[in-house]
Amino acid sequence: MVGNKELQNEIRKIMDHKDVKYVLAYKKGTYGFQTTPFFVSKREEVSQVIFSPFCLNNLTMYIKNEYAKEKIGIVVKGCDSRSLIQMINEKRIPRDRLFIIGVSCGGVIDPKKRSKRISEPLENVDVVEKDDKFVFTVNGKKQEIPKREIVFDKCIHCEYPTPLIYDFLVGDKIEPLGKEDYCDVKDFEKNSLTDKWKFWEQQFDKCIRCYACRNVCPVCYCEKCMAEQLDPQWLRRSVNISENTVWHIIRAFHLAGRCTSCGECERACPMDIPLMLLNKKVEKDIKELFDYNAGKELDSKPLLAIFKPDDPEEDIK
Amino acid sequence: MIIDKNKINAFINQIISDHIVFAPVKNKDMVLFKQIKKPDEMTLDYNNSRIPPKSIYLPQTETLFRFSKNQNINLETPKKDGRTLLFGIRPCDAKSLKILDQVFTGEYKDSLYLSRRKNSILIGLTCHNPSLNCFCTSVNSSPADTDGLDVLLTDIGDKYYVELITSRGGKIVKNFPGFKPANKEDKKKKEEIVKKAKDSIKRHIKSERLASILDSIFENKYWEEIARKCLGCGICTFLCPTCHCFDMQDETAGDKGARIRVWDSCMYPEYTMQASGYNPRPYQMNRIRNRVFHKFNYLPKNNQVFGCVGCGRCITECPVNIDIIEVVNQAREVKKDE
Amino acid sequence: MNNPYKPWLAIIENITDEVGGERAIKTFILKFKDKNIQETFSFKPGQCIMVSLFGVGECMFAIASSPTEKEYVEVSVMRHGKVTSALHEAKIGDTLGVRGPYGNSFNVDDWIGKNMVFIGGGIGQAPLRSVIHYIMANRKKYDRIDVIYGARSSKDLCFKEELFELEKRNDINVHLSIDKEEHGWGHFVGFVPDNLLEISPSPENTIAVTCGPPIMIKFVIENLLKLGFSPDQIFTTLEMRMKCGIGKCGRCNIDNVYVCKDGPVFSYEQLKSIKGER
Amino acid sequence: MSKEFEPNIVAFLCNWCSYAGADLAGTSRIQYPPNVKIIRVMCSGRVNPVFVLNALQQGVDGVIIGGCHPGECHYETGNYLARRRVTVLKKLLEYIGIDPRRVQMAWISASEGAKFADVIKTATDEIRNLGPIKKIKRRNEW
Repeated sequence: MVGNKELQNEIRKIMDHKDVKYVLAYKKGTYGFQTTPFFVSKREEVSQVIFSPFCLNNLTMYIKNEYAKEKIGIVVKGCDSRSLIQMINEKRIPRDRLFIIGVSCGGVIDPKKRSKRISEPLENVDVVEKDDKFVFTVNGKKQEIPKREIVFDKCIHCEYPTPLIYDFLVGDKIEPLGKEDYCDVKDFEKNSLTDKWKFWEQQFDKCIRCYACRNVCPVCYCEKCMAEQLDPQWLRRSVNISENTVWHIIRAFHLAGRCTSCGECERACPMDIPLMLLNKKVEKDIKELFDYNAGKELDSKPLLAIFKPDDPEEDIK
Repeated sequence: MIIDKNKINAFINQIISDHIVFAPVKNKDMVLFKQIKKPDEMTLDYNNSRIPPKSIYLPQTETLFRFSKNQNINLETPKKDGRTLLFGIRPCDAKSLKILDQVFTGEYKDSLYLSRRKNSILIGLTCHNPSLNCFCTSVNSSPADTDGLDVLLTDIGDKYYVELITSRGGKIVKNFPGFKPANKEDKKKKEEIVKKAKDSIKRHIKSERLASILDSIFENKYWEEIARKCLGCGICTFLCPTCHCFDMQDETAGDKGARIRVWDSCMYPEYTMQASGYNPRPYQMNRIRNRVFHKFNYLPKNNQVFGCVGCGRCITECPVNIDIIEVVNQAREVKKDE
Repeated sequence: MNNPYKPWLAIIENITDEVGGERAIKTFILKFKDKNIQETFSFKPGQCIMVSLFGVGECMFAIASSPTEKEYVEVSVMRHGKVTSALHEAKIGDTLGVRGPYGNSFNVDDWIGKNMVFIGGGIGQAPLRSVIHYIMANRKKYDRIDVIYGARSSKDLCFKEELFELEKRNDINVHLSIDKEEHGWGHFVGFVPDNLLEISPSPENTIAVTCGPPIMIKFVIENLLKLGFSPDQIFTTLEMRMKCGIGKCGRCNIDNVYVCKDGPVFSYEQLKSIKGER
Repeated sequence: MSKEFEPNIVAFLCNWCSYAGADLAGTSRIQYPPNVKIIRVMCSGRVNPVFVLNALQQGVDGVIIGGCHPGECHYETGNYLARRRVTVLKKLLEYIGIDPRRVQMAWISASEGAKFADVIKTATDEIRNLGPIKKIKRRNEW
């Protein structure tokens, strides 16, 4: 478990550098179990910084819109560090403009799963990690819940609990929590075309096209998104199954070889659309077809801008 | 009046026969207002719907008129819906519809919205178990507010306490034999439940003199601070029961087409972007400030109501914990403009 | 209740090329298909109409013709975005949609007996033209009239012929300008606000109406104040992106006013108290 | 149905090989089904997946993308890049429940008029069997 004091100390060290604009971290949210992104720009604010299993935001999302010349400090979990690698590879931000504080993360708590177990109080809450359990203290009452039952799905299969890139690491290196076996994707693939469509039709029918999935995504940063393009207008603004489906196909496709499975799109979605089931499918395919992993190592080239002459071509006539 | 819980289904069956009935329907972890054909499709065990019922009167996508582009251009207004009934709406959402009514009437009447509203009966359900982020009591409302409703039901155990608010509501109740007069005991029970609900609301906006306080801090850096972590995703506006902004677009296929409107959000940069490329609200700061001012300054000034009913949806669903209660309460502490 | 979003059909009666090039301006004469509507359609100078091209979209334009002209309405359109580009491709005889009139207007009745100064720049002359035509049709009711108008170059002047015609009359004073020196240009060279200072109209019993690019308006107002005009003697128009035109769709608010229905005309006195981005 | 369903097919053909192949099929008077409408693009690599999806939305029953044989692209790598894209897109379509056979890719050189006709013929038969597109087609009911 990451000590807040240690984390705060690292942030203070970063802030000693002259050309640091701010450090992206977490602080306690406005109520209950909430935490919130925190732009630390003054030394006296550092004491508010925390890290806990409630710190679910992928802070690298804020870097995508950052064009400042100064340096930025950022706190990343294992999964978030992959987004950062991807952004550095895509030349969105140079590595040397970043001070990266890695935090080892034993899994973050999924608010949807949590709300079914513990109702959220206004304040007086605490959580600590104890082996493979979380111990919640709510108004003085303690409750233990096994991690696997309450963390995000992505955490159950997390192969990178320790960040892959960092300047400072807070907390000890952690062994992988699980292995990504794509069991959900594989199960879904077994369905007939009709059943697959039936499922996705129901999901996409809910979509209200707020584009939160896009805005929250660290690697969705086109200056003009095709969804907003008016001339030619590929996507109509009307919300119906045809436009919604195309939006989700395009979104998943544009993230092929770029999505690092941080799960923010699915978390942000106000209509509970299982977007990770889509993202994971693409991730699995490109791993199988092209032996490609997004955001794993620096200096890898973008998936769709490279090729091998012997890439698989089973269906081509 | 009262109605036994086991008679509710019969009542719903009766109203389904001559109304299009919308009611809360469970969809996995959320509840949405959907048209129901049978009473057992609905659920009354819910806090509030994810999407506010404004979507019934101001659908996310709506045809304004159709056109055909042969030699002679023809324009045609879409057909009106029939009589509708909304069952199980929460008092906060009913109040929001009254706020929207003010927007869509006035000098130019929006016939599409208003005809839907006019032909719709609202049967409300007292909010006996408000959520953590509910704050209706801060914005001149309460869990059993009757404003905007035709009938209000309150769950008092094995029956509902029934309040008739309008004559329309009275008529629909009169037509069903299951309603019986309430006794003192029922009334007392109802009052207890409402009081308990009110007391369980823990979060509050300090709304006194809010409009003038906001006027004095328009230029403050505070808004930049708030906007910094905003994604600009627009969830708060789409899920807001009083947000009504829309975009208008033409769609065509061959020589036929339509002008449609779709929900839009002031949180998007495109919203105010002019054809020349100039954008009067270029930063998220401008947009988030506009949203807060619209709710707590512009609408109070123009229509003498808050543009907020305290449903808490924007707080609960915000992916980055931008909390309107805190935004407003902290705004009071901010240093005034010169 | 009528559907407020459904326009009336109108025919393009005539098209005049005002300005060429990238930021081309054309003036369209529109006539309603339905005779009754043409006869009953009334508006005040400064008001706007929504013009639709079916399948493309809608745009709000200030009416450029005078309310005294009952046979048609005119709009001048600068090529900018999707709708205006499509409009520039339209031909005489084409059918389009018109709804309105929307917004407030110049209070021409309140100005009876006063001197009028009109200060326009580029396409901003369109709403001013409506007032000028109206006032010329009711010439006796008003005192001295000055029209100060300028554009980037002589090629960019809108309503050129008309202005040259007006110039010849002695019941109106037209002062034209272009930004940069040109061969054969006999009038003022320089920006419109400078031309205003050059002419220095007296604020005594005078109303100043200005419309044009935001930056021009800013300096015109500054100079008017320098000349001794008080804020309630200065009128201008505001611009925002619009969709519905009737105060429902939300986007055109500045502070608590909707430009589409509460504007576009504001006195400088009013503008001073409106905060918010524009 | 009294008449058999005839599919509407759009073929995006690259300027240098496939389009020339189609041209050759025509000048050689090789018969191929009239269901196909050809859109010439400079390279198969120009085909944005959005083109394909938009065609399907507009009610096209199948899309064919024709490029130069691997190693023969006029721009050297365009067809290789297209190959990756189309492969990923087809997998994704199948996962959503849209028959991947509605999107097909073929390598056709300028000299392969007969192959062009053959590709069109097989694809037309295949797509005819799949029936009209329903799943992501725009309804255009206002």
